[in-house]
Amino acid sequence: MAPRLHKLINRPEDLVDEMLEGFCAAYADIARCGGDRLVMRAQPKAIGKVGLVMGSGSGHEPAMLGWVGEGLFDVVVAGEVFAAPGPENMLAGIRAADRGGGALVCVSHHAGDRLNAELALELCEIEGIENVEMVLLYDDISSAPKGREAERRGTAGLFFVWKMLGAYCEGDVSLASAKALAEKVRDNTRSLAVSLSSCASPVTGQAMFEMGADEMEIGMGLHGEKGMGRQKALSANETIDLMLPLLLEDLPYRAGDEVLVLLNNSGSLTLMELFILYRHAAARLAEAGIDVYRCWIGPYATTLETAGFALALCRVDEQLKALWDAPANGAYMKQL
Amino acid sequence: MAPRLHKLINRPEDLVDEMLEGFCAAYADIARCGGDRLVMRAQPKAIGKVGLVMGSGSGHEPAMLGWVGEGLFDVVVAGEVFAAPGPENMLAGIRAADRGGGALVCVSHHAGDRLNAELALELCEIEGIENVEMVLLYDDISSAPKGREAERRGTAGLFFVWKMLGAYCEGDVSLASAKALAEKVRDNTRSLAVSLSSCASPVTGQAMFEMGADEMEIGMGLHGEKGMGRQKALSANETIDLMLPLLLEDLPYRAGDEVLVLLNNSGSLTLMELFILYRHAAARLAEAGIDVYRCWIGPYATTLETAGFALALCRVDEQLKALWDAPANGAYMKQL
Amino acid sequence: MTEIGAAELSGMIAAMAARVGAERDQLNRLDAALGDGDHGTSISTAFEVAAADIAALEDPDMSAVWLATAKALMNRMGGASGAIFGTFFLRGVSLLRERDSLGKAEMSALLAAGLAGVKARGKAQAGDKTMVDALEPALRAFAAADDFSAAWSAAAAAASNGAESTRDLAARQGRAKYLGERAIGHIDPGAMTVALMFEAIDGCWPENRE
Amino acid sequence: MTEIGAAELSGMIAAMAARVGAERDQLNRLDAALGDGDHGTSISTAFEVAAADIAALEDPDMSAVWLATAKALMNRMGGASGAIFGTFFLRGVSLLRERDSLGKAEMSALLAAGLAGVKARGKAQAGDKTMVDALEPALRAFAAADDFSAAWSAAAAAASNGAESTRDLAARQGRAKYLGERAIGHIDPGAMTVALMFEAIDGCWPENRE
Ligand SMILES: Nc1ncnc2c1ncn2[C@@H]1O[C@H](COP(=O)(O)OP(=O)(O)O)[C@@H](O)[C@H]1O
Ligand SMILES: Nc1ncnc2c1ncn2[C@@H]1O[C@H](COP(=O)(O)OP(=O)(O)O)[C@@H](O)[C@H]1O
Ligand SMILES: [Mg+2]
Ligand SMILES: [Mg+2]
Ligand SMILES: [Mg+2]
Ligand SMILES: [Mg+2]
Repeated sequence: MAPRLHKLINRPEDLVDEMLEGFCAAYADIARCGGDRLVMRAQPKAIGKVGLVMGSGSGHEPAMLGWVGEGLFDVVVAGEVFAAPGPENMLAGIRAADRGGGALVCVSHHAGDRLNAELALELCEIEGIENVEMVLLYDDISSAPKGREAERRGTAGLFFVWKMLGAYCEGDVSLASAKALAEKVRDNTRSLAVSLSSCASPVTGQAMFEMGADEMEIGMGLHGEKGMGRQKALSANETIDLMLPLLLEDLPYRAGDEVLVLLNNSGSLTLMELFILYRHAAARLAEAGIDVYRCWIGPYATTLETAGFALALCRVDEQLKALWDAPANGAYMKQL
Repeated sequence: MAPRLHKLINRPEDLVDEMLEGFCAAYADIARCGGDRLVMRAQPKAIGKVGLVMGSGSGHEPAMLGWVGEGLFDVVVAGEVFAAPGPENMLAGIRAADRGGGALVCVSHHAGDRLNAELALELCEIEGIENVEMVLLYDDISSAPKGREAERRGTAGLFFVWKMLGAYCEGDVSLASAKALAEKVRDNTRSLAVSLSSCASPVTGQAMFEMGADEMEIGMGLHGEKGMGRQKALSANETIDLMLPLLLEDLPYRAGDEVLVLLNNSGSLTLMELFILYRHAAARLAEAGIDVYRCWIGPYATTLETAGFALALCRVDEQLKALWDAPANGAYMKQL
Repeated sequence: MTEIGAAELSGMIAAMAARVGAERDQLNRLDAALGDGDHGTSISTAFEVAAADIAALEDPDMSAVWLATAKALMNRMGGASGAIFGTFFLRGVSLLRERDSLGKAEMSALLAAGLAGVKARGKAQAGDKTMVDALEPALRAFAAADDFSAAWSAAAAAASNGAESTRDLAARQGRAKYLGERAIGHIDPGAMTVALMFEAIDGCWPENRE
Repeated sequence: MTEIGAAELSGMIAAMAARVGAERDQLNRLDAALGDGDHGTSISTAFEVAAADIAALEDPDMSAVWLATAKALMNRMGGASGAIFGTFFLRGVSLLRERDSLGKAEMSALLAAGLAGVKARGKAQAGDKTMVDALEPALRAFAAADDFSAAWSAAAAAASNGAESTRDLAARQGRAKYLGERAIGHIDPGAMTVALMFEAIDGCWPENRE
């Protein structure tokens, strides 16, 4: 099954800038373009609070643009399609996020994102910018075995970190405790994705990878990277029965645990399919004695128009539940 | 470009019921399954208010399930994929929606939807249920020429009616004035859709229609029905320059008007493309002296995984702006 | 027989269900040429449900028989065609209220109310290549005949001719209207169903049974 | 020449930019075999920006030259490789602060700081089929030589041999690591770039120019 090659864009070299312009024009009450490919809150946070900044390759929309706003991120720095932004843009993002309480640079673990963030931190040192910390985020159980969690990739499950860390940093907290909170959410989160199709680069107009019509990739990364392997495509219930046990045993999640659930649409899965998948996941979680506190189903971190989804779990305690339920007002993440 | 034939479902004959179960399990605080394929508010509206009910074929998710909730619809009745629910289920929906203030049956104009709603109203008469009205909603300028608006199809632009009518019926209003409000919003709304790909039926596993890799259908209906015609696929700016003038001259929208804008994703367009499309639409509207009051960009009424989008405009006055900004809490439509 | 009661009405529905069920595959084939190939399955399933629902009613009056049929067609066929076939019966329900039997003239009025409902509902006229092309001539023939026996036979023949006449038409309603000239050469499945319905009544009418 | 000043450093960057730019298509071809085919375009564009940015500086000191190069590589190449090449220069910036010139030993230390940064950043070791396979032997050869002139020539030769040696390796870092054994038979483009960088300096060193 070939992905759609024709994209509704103009010149490929303009697409990131035009996308940011369109986004900021649409949601001017929430976010504004800050130059250097920065998207920042329309109303900055109060002086003295910890600022949150994250770089993100493009092609994952609404991530991360949709997460800028009250109760969420302060600044997002956009890169080219599937490529981390460079360190100078990251540095500009750090400056913009720092409201005097320091800045926490959140990194979704991939070589490019990590290296460029590290470089940005070295630039901070060279330029005498203090009170900047970096936190490495990862969740994808298919990218490294249990025991080597720090080698894993960051994927859709970071959703939980973004929301709760955003809520946390609305309070009067220290940079160190913000970093610790991010690590706490990360360490309670696990994700696994499957895909049924490839996607096509809007830059080159070519398919990103090859996939047969009746195949399923288990453990896809957020850019279509390989995971655990290919197999014949399964039914909805079979797919959940393959994925959920792997997630449950990895942390492990146990009877009595309370969890948040995310079913993230990679792009072109239908919501109908996601509801059918959720139905079975909810039933299996109930059988395992695991309580679903809340769930989210939709396109939160996409891989262009890939047909696939990620299932992510986050174990929560009273602190995390309160952070989850705190208000948020991003263009694509609203909590009343 | 062939659509994806493998769907993550179980038995095709179970898919609507499983979808509803999954949806209601996921959003139990907002909606619950009421039997007869009804989805209704978890907390019903106060006694005496006008109830809103709508039937909807499946395959358009999050429409209409995601629009059940406070400030929105009271009851949605689901049909099979792309097929209106039958009159008995509609009758059950009307009964459930009526809280003593009567019920308004909203119909997105298609033969099946209209006929089944009319039949449900006849059943109401036979069964002595009074105070039920029906309103026919349409917006798609490609399906009948100007002057024959009442023959047009209902498509994604009904989004505006759903939201504002929902807000209106939270107040102490009469059934007649609710119907008049729905007509007012409808008569200020115009939509036009384009698509780049077909979609595949999850029931038969076959493509719904054929489409070439470099083609574009102008004026697609919400089930992939034909519109104004096929042509070579255009760039983002060219596409807007083709669509927007047709919309503007149809009402017509004039300099000084204030409008709401919807860019509805038919399924598998990327948000990146939609932001790029919005950028140009916003610029052209500004040139025409038309003021964008608010806009929404995302998948609100899909055609399974079709790659395409609808551009819809709604002219607003002070009353409609206030209704737009009123709070809403559906699973897929939140207004803070 | 000059008067029809609830038992006869029930028998008529059962006969239609059997006849349409026997021709299910043929009706599907006709719909495959002009539409989505499901007409035989949908209409026969719906008639089966109607017959079963009527059989389950305790001592039903005439309007209950007609209402059960209307509901089964409307709710089990789905889409526009379920609404149209269902309307044919639904529009008769109020005429049957409080009655124990019907004479031929009243039967004629009952059928006419159904046809008027169908045309009002679906907006199809004779010549649009729909079930109306069988129904309308059947009712004219029924009304013109002197007694029930002659009327059912004349109606069945007229419906069958009407169905046959759709072969040469392009469609102006239903799914087939998108086919344009390509619809010519195929009988409309809904019209064929109407022919089968009248054939079934005629075939089980006491004086007409061979 | 026994001391290098800011002008010489600037000249070295300009020479690298020219050399890498001349081999852009060859580097793209090498990357097409092992990666995504963009290495020549990315590295040559970034070096061009570096040379232009340096030329635009008013009376730059040595650290400014190195910092401008680091920034151009980091920000214009993008992804992991931009970070790695940029780091090579970035790590030298503080060593160059407050200095007017460098002797050979200090130059050796400057290069060694860069290599250490590259290895710390990218986690690649010799034999992983990356630019490290050219850089590490070049620095060893540079350190072992007696004076600048001999050191640049020895480094250029060692880098070239190092790049050549990657042909027989399977990759353990970068995009090529997903190719497994299929990477064998192709020179690593990043290693080739390092060889071109040293060749460029050697070729413009006063005593070594033919
Ligand atoms: N507007 C209409 N008025 C009268 N009859 C109609 C109309 N639209 C469709 N029909 C009848 O319905 C038949 C098709 O029925 P069926 O296949 O069950 O429905 P669908 O087209 O929804 O699959 C047609 O052959 C035609 O006789
Ligand atoms: N972890 C690493 N350590 C050292 N060098 C690396 C590493 N990863 C990649 N490289 C170098 O980068 C080169 C590829 O550069 P380039 O094509 O510009 O980047 P990309 O792979 O992002 O397209 C490789 O040939 C290799 O020499
Ligand atoms: Mg059919
Ligand atoms: Mg059908
Ligand atoms: Mg490359
Ligand atoms: Mg590259």
